[in-house]
Amino acid sequence: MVTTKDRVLTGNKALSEAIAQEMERDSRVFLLGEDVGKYGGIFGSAEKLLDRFGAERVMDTPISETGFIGAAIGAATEGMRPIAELMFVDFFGVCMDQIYNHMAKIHYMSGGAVKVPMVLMTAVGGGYNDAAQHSQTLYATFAHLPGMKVVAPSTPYDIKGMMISAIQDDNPVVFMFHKSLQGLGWMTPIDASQGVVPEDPYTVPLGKAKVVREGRDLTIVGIQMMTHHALEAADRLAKDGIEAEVIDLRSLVPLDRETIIRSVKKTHRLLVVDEDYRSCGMTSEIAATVAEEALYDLESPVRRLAVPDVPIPYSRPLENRVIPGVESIEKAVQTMMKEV
Amino acid sequence: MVTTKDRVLTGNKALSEAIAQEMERDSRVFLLGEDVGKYGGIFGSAEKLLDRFGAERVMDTPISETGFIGAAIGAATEGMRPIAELMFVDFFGVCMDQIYNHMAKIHYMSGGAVKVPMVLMTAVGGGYNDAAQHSQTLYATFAHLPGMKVVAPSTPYDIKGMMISAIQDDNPVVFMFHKSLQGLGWMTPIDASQGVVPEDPYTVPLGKAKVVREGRDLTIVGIQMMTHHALEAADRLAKDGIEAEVIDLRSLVPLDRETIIRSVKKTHRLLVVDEDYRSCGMTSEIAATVAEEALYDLESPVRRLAVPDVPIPYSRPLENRVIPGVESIEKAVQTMMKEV
Amino acid sequence: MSEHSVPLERQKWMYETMVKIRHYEETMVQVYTEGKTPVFNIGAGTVPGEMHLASGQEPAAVGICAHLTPEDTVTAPHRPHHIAIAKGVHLDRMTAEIFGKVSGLGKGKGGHMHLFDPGVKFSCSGIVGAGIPQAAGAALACKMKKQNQVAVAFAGEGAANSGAFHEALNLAALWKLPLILVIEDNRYGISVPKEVSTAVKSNAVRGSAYDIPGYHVEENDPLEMYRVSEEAVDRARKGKGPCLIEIETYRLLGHFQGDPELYREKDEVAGLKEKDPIMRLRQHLLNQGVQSNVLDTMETRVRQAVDQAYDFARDSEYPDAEAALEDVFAPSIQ
Amino acid sequence: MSEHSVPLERQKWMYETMVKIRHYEETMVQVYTEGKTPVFNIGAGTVPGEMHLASGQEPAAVGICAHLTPEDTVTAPHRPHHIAIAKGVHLDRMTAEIFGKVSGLGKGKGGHMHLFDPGVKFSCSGIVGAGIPQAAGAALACKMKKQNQVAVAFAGEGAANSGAFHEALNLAALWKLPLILVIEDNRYGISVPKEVSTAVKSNAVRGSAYDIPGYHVEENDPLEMYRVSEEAVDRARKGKGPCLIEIETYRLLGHFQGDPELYREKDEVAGLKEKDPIMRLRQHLLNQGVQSNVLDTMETRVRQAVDQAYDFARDSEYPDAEAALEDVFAPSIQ
Ligand SMILES: Cc1ncc(C[n+]2csc(CCOP(=O)(O)OP(=O)(O)O)c2C)c(N)n1
Ligand SMILES: Cc1ncc(C[n+]2csc(CCOP(=O)(O)OP(=O)(O)O)c2C)c(N)n1
Ligand SMILES: [Mg+2]
Ligand SMILES: [Mg+2]
Repeated sequence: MVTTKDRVLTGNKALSEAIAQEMERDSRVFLLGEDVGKYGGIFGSAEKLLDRFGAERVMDTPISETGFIGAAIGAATEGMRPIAELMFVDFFGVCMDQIYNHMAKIHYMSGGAVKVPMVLMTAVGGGYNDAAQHSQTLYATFAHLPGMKVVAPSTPYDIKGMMISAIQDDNPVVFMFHKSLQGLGWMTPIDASQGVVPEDPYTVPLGKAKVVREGRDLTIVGIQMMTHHALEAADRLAKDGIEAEVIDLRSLVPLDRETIIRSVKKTHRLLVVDEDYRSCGMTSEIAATVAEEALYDLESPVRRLAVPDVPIPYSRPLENRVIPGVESIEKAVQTMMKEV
Repeated sequence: MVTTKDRVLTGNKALSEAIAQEMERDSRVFLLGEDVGKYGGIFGSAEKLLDRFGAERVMDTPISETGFIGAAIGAATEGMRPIAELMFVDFFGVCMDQIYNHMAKIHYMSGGAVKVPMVLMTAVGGGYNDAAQHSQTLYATFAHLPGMKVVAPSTPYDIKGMMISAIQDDNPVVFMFHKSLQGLGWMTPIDASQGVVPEDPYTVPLGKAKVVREGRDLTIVGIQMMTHHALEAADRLAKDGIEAEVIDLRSLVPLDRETIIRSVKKTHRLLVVDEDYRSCGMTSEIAATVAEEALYDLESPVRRLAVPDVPIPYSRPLENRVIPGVESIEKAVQTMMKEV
Repeated sequence: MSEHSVPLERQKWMYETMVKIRHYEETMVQVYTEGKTPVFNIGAGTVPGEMHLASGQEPAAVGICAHLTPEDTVTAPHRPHHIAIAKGVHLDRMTAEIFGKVSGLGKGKGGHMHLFDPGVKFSCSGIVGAGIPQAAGAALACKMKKQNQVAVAFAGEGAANSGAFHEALNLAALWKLPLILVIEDNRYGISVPKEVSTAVKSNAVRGSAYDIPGYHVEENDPLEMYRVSEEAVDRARKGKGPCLIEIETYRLLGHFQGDPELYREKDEVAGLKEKDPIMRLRQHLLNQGVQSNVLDTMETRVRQAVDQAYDFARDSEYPDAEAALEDVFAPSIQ
Repeated sequence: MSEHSVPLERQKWMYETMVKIRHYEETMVQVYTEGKTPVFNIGAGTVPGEMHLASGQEPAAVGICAHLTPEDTVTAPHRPHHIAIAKGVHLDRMTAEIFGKVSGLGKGKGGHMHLFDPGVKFSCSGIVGAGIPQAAGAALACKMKKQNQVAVAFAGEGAANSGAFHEALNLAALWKLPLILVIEDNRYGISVPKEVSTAVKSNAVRGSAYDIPGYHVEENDPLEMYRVSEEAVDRARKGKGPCLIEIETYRLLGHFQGDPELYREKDEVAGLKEKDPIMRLRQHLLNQGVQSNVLDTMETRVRQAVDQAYDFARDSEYPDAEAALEDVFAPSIQ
């Protein structure tokens, strides 16, 4: 229950507050990326940080993702704690070598001798018709490759707490924030983009999923926006007497398999909903995990909803067709409940 | 049975012969990449092609993967049929944007108006202690992203036939050849790197898996080297009375789900073996597919063998620990057969 | 504005095309707000998604496209309309694409940043710098086919700091490809001014890193752009290899529609408007004795063409949702 | 060989270090063949995997490392030994790493292309060009910490055509970072000669694309490398920003061990050996009156150090297989 004393923040304000508090606490923390200065980050991740910390610690960069992410790695190995923003995750292809071959592997290749304490922060998600090169989530592209933690929080509370954890973590953390959950003035306003956020710094552990709705009939695992859609679908389904348990995955790496398996052992049915591509995605990994570890607990086949292995199309009816939504979740559950 | 009339070729000779025959047939086909000229490709993919076709059609490039793969895309959309070699798949990170956002999506984004008929050929695989940045397969990194066909043949016969199909395909095809299966003079000699290859051009369809050993007790799905390890393990297991059916996946996209499911419906057990990382990999996708489509046919939990989400370590005992081999497959099957 | 050697007919074409582009972009400003008031919501309305307009940048596009044929290739970045129009992209189908309609160039799959018109060899993309190597590849194809076509890549001054710029120019220079890189220096990459992103004043000097000519066009001058482009295209067609042209141009609108533009002074744009290249070229044409009614007729004509394109787009149908699953792969047989 | 202003002590250090490097690499040639005869098999023997040796390229490494302290950062590419040795990397642990032993710098996880010695701020990697932005980041850290350390990135001439080169130099110039990029022009990127990969004769000219100095060192001259580096390092320490140095150097061996070297004439290497910089510097020292027995003593000393490192590596244990699963993540709390 939200009391009058509770502060309600948007996702972006929770995020920039986390960064500000960590920059305050630790002079080694700094931020670099395109348009993080005066603009405050295209998706508001760096709101007001330039004014507060100056251009030496809030650095606008050229459009040189390999250059500045590589520089963040170099600075991190020298004891700084950079946060680099990759404006859209869709741009990973121009700088993935630095990310996956260096940021993620240096600690291992050095036998633990070198640490790379940095955060790679990036915006994910579609739903506003930004087409094939600006609408992806690419969760599994990162989760497939070892050596980096990958998180995808879905509430302002978790955004703040997980960003603080990410900055304090001695490992590289890919922090994916969902555009629609930033609560920006120029996007569709949704309730989920606002939430109670304590002012004092706090951490939320990386690597823990969260049961956000209890239920007995099936388990729906969601990620970021899909969690919110799943919750809405669950409310609708409850009217038909179907009680879905909804898990907010929150962390892709490490993956909290226990929470998922515990839930499936209780509900005996699993639907995984993902805004990323279907093949070799998080839905595959979670379904596979259950097929390995809780096969005999399943009362119906595992089901997955995800982008059906097509690029994200531009036009509204087309995009709506490929990104899972409340309706498609509801329908999938109804079908599942009839399967034995 | 190999008769004296049959020609036996190594993988690399089958590959370069396929390219040569297509270059002969179609003047639009050309090859570009690092060291494909005088060197003939570091892994022999372009053996003798420079002498035969000259430097205008067999082009050494600078170390500019974004540059020359982007150029291949531009040439392909103008009606040429380039084959670009990315020397090691591990280098994808410096050029992935061109690959996944352009090569793979232009056809879709143009509503089918533009075709990108090109082959991106690349070497995959470890096992010779080349460490974290030169030993990966990254199958799922490509298979996760829509718009490109991705193939990984395991015999000289399929290498030739699938390369010819890839060149003739009007879509971008990522052609992954496994270093150990090229039959190069400076790698561990293995039987699997040689095979009968007809001289006349022929095609092997992209998108079809192949049952390479029939069996009744369980299905092992392998990819490239892992198929050969699976076959060897199957021979050993047969001595204990366990008859494994072995499927050579061959094509990652399109994925031949039917062949896998048909086999699992027969054997009721599934082990997937992959040289790529485990999480969100091909093992996940195949396991998930079976959990969706053949759940009730399973008599024991699905099992997966893959690189356990660590970078590939250098030292021999370490690398052997993380890449699946004959022994680990044998052991996994034995454990599975005891599970009910 | 110098005037040496630009044929009057070409001046008129440039003028007409610039007016067309400007009217196209100004109409888009309006259309884009449809369904986005009173509250701006990027995903709502007639045209959703990001919208990067090029009002003010017309000279870069017309000055070089005046030398191109439909057989020459052009790649454009995320801010593509002016270039597309100057290159002769099918205006109705382009607009329909931007509206997300099935009659669009990409059947509604691409959208404003992904316009492909193979009929005039035009394409664009949303990834900064990515079109440069692709244009180099088109130039390579021209060279291999032994035809005298050229390829032109457009990019913003921000893109000149991307790895793709460097790799593609080195390739093009090495292989003597008929490639011209046009850098539209509109002073900003989103909010970041050039001096915060670029270690040199003019990217023209970067030509020397590839031993190719680097031209610099000042003051958003379409006639100067024409002249420099003539030399550049001519060199390329004659097999003398690539070059780069940087033109000082101006972005009259925000980076995208909805940009609060807090990073620049309000009067900056007012100052730019006074130097509007369209007004300047109109005056220049009048000075050369062209009758104002001739110009008026041209204006009317292109305005009609633009309005018709918007009508076409508006009247077209949305694609069927299931079409989203098509066109991932072409039928396999070549 | 010009001689102005290189202190004799530094000359001796360079000589000693070059001898050490050469002996290290020549020993490696032998060790690498252990277990690979009669049939060469890259994955077999005492030291498996690729092996990129730097015999002949010593001047690049010693000429600049002579000006560095352990607090200055160096990143090296896939051909790292000469640089590592000049930078003072722990030789025993480096060799053990190359042998894949648990006493190695990376406990056997990294190998020859992935040597990390944080004690002297040295690292290297197997991806061409990748170390340049990382060195820029180290230089940024120096600047932010307001210390006067510098960072040096080494790269081959082939790497100068990678996007990373361009992006990192622009960043470094823009931010005035204390970064020096040393380009070792050994004429080849594997089999591809410089003129087939690079549109300009000397990468020194590419400095102008970032408005930074570009120095060119001819003829693999360690003393000239020393002098140029002195200026470069001095500028960087004083906050005057980055620069690049290209040195003409020679690769006496193949790209990697086992390279058939069919792409170069047999007598090319013979010619290079006649210009051996170690011999030349030795002669130069003798000319300056250094006694040959002094040089002999130095040689003996470094040979012993090298031999000891190989013994250490040989005598060390392989890691336990299960260790492969460790060190993916550090304990989380900072
Ligand atoms: C690789 C990449 N990085 C970042 C972006 C986000 N982005 C889109 S446009 C833009 C600014 C481009 O500036 P410039 O090249 O000068 O072109 P302009 O917008 O001024 O026309 C940025 C940073 C992108 N699309 N691609
Ligand atoms: C991004 C990338 N592309 C290609 C390679 C393969 N490769 C390794 S070394 C090398 C040649 C490098 O040439 P140069 O930079 O001149 O260094 P040298 O080997 O001559 O010391 C190539 C192409 C790589 N490691 N990384
Ligand atoms: Mg700009
Ligand atoms: Mg070289």
